[in-house]
Amino acid sequence: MRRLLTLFNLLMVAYVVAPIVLVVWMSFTPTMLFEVPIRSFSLRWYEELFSYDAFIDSAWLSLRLGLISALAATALGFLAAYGLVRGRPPGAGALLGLFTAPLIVPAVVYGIAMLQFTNLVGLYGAFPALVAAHVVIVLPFAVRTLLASLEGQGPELEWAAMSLGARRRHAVLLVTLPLCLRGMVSAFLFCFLISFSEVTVTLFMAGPAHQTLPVRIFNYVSDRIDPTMAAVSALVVLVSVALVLVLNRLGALAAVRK
Amino acid sequence: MGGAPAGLEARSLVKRFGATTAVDGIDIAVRPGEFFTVLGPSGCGKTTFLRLVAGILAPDGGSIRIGAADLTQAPIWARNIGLVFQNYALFPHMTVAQNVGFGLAMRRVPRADRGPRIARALETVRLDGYGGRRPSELSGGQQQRVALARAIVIEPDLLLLDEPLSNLDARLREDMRSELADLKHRLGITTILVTHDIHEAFSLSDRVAVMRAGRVEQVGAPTELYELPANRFVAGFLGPVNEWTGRVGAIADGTAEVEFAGLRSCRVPALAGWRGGDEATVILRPERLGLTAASAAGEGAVVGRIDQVAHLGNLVNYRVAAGGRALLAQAPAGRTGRFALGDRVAVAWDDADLAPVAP
Amino acid sequence: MISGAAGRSALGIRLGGSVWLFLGPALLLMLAAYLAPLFDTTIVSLHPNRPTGIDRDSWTIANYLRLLDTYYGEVLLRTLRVSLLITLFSVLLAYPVGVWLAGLGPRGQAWAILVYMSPWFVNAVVKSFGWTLILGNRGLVNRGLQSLGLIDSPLRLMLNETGIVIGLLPGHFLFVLLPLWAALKGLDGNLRWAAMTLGARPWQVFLRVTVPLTLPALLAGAIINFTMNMAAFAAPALLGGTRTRVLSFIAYQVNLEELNWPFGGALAVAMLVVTLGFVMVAQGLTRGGLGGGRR
Amino acid sequence: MGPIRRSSFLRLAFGAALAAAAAGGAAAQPANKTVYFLTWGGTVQQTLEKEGWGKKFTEATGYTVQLVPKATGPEIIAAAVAQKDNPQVDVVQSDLLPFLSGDDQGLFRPIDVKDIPNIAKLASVARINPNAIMTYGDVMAIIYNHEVFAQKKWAEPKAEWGELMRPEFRGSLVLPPVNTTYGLYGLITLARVHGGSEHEIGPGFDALKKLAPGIVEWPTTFARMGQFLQDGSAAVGFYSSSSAAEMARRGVPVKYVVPKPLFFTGTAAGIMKNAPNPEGAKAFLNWWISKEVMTFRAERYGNVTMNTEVTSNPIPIAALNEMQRVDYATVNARRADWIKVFEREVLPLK
Repeated sequence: MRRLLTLFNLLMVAYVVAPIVLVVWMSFTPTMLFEVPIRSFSLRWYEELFSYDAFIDSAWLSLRLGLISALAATALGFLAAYGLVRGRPPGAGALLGLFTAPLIVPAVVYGIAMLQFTNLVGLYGAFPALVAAHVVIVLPFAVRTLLASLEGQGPELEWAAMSLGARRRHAVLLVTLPLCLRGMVSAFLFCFLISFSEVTVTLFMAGPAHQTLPVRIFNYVSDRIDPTMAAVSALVVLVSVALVLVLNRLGALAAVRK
Repeated sequence: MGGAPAGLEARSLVKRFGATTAVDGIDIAVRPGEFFTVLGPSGCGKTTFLRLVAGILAPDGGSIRIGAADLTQAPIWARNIGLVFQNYALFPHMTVAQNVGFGLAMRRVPRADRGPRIARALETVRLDGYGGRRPSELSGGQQQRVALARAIVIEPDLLLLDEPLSNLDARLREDMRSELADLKHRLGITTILVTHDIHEAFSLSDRVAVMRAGRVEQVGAPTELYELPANRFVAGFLGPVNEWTGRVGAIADGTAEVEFAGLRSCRVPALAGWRGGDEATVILRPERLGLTAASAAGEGAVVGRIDQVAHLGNLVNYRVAAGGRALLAQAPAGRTGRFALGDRVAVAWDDADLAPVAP
Repeated sequence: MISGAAGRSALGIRLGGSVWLFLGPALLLMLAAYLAPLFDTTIVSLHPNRPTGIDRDSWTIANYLRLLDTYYGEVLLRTLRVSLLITLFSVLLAYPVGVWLAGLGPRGQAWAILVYMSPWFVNAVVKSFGWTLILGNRGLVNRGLQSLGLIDSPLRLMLNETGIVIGLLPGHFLFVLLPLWAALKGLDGNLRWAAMTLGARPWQVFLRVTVPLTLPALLAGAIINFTMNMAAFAAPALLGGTRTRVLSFIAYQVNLEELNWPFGGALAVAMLVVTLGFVMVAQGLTRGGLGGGRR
Repeated sequence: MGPIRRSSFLRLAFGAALAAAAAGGAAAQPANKTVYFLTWGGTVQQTLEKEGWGKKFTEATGYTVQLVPKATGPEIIAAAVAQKDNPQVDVVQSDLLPFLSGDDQGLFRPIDVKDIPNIAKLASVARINPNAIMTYGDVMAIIYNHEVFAQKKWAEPKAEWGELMRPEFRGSLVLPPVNTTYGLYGLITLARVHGGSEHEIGPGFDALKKLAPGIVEWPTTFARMGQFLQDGSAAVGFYSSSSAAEMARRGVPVKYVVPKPLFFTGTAAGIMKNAPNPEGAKAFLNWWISKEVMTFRAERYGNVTMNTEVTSNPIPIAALNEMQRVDYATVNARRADWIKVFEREVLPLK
């Protein structure tokens, strides 16, 4: 029985990783065509990629966008999670629902809404609008991760600090925040990862000056297909895997499953 | 700070959570320097009371005074209270010394003065030299003592202990209890202990308040409570008890003759309001019941058969079926005078040990 | 009671009114950059589209009536069909994977879950491209089967709904697997033994104990899975082809190629309503019927 | 609340929230040194970014060009319309047809020889209207995978549009869908081949319906079509001759024929009204239609360029006089209806 399960899972794993492995493999082809299996090994498309400014620019943009939105989302997420856990305001359930709504509401819907709305308020293609959208998209992950870490902490430590004479801000800064550090780092990396690979909303609303890496890849692929995109994808996979490994060490992946 | 110890006066305290009233009009006055325990089963409102005093919760009614100051609306950080939590609530990211020094830092005690005070506090709880450790490197008992040091280093007006020993295993609890008893004498801080453990309460306290369902049932010194419980709840809560209900006969000079079906009649101090013919309840602690072999039954003894024996190490509990009742008796475990299940025994008692209780 | 409420903030231990200082920033962001755009789109969808742009002075429900047209109805049905199929397969596959995972050691679990998570961290465009290398007429599968002599002409594995299902399943499967895995891990092991001492066979234990206890988690995952399927955009575009368009791609076309924002808005609203409607029904089922009494 | 009041309220609320950040973002961008060029990726991207012409532009004028690539003509114009009130691109280039519909919406500003001297060198057909010029164009071609043809022993296609209807091509065809420019031209062409025209489109649809079941896929872009032709999933399609040449250059085993009558697909360019960098835009457009750049496009990509000084055009500009003329106004007016018919009656046929 167990053996059967293991066999099944091996097949399943193969199914799950096959396209990714194939793309990475494809990035080493020396020819312009996609032929599986590749006959020899070459770094030609990586060289091509690094001499291609547009991809590099997009990568920087994605990096910047990811860092800013992850930072903002972590900060907002911490404040919100703190308010929800310690304040238990009326309608806390509805508020949590709102903060995590971007998980349920289809990204296309939000993309359309942002496309139309940024035009309405005259911020179409503005970087801050893009940041705002990315913060909205990643906020659910930050709130959830930090909610878990705050709930795990309990209020006693803060009470202890306050009974020793600390004001709330001191208690939060000196006790709660340091103890949430692991959660903060996880939330940050998580948000970065999501923002870094977000394509749908960005495709709809980002102005011409802001083509993130995934959008650049999407545009590139709709226009031409050569192994350059396999190379850039392989690099993105590499970065993602590295981040995921860090996240895994931090035990943060468990927070997604709720 | 650090002057003469202050007392606590809680007057008609009320705290509701939605529809339930957790604290229902409590009046408690703790004398300066006193070690006062609030005792009660879980859910009786004792922790809520403690949190009201600490300032973690705000009362829905009533007032709290510490010393001369009315602190009912004062924020927690302004109350100068030492608080020891059930789970210690040590800051896991700080060393022991940083934990203990936290309150001093918050009080802006100059850095130079903090060191000696931290050292002194750690010395008081016999943890000198542990300042550089992390809480996670300490045993439960040591963590407990750090929590204590952290609470007393700020020289609080009032020390609040929330079931401080309940997370320790039996032996450690015994040690900590005696240590607390020592500390109590050395520090002289007004202390309120909240617990459900009678031994803890009795071995440490000057006075104890027994709580039930948000109200104080009785306040008094431990022996007073044990010997003269105000009612059946207090009597039963403080330990196993024989509770007999009978009928009042003649009352003379404050002493009533009470008739118990199946037992002999007894002379009991009459409660105010008893009349001839009334139902009366008296209690008798098991250790006051004497057991002898049935053959050696004295006058007034009741003969019965042992139907349950429980050995507790230093004590033996017996249940005797006699006169249609189950009588509980406790005797020291000794080589002699042991009885076995089914033995016929005579049960005797002194009427002076009977305490009348209100229903 | 009034003094209690006032006292609460005075004490400062409860957040009281200052809770809004903490919730405020996130709430403002969600209002300004989430609810407002969604609201605006709803409004836009009620205006007519003119060659010169959106006519904000008149109101109409024509954009919604257009949704009833057979072409869009078909697209909607297809989207629902594909989404439900993926959810169904995900649920079916989740138990064998979840049970196997729960039986591994902690390190093994961490690695295995990482592998199952990997598609989630890879751009949908890239994954879809990988799938075309596998599923295409001259892809790995068809060439493999042909060289084995099992088929003469290539199987059509993409540019249809099959392609969308195959391509979306691995990434979205995760959202069913993770909650189920957590629930399986949280299951009290003694329940198994208890059931077995009472005479249940392993498969009976699975059906009568494991499944009922993990069903709420499974359904919660299935809901997320479904919404993800409904929203998927890049993969259906690349794997479904021009004949097999799904709602999200049509929405893209209408908004970005035809530039008909009012109708695009109506498509968005319809998508939102359908998705949330399904979620609510599913949640009602979970709460009322299956998970009744829990929590 | 009326729509105008509401919109100004929202503008205020949202604008205020992000104003500071927006100001920061704007300041961070290099002021007026960059020309944003909204057009396809593909060969234009290759020219500017990989083949070094972007750098040459900078050397020549001091401006830098930033390409804003979109996949199809309608998407290019859609992107332009989306930023109509607050343009972020300067120069727009797309298929003639969507470009003209964009012009109808008032996207573009007048351009003339005073600002852009090279306009004088363009052929007269290139001066479409005061706001638009044709830069270059392509002739439509039937593209086929010659390896598949050899294998199946099919005759090479003749230079006639009717070849598309050959029965053996069933199951091997890839055609662009009608909602793309090339698909639209395909429809018109098929209508003409069968006795109709853009005014009488019925025969075109009849032909498409006949072809539809034998069509592997309706790829929306040249890249997608190339993929199908490359891996042998399909053998015959049609697209522009320059795309076909590029496909062959990339190693895809395809050849192409240009059927008569010639069907010329023009590429139009113009400058956005209120472009953020109007001077740069003029400089770029002038440079883009210059003899050097256009000669390169003609030689490298087989474009039929409109610059009369270019001598290496694959087809002499004079030949364009015999080309099919399309009534753009009619086509633009009917386009939406045709797409509807296509989506409902042709696409579902398998």
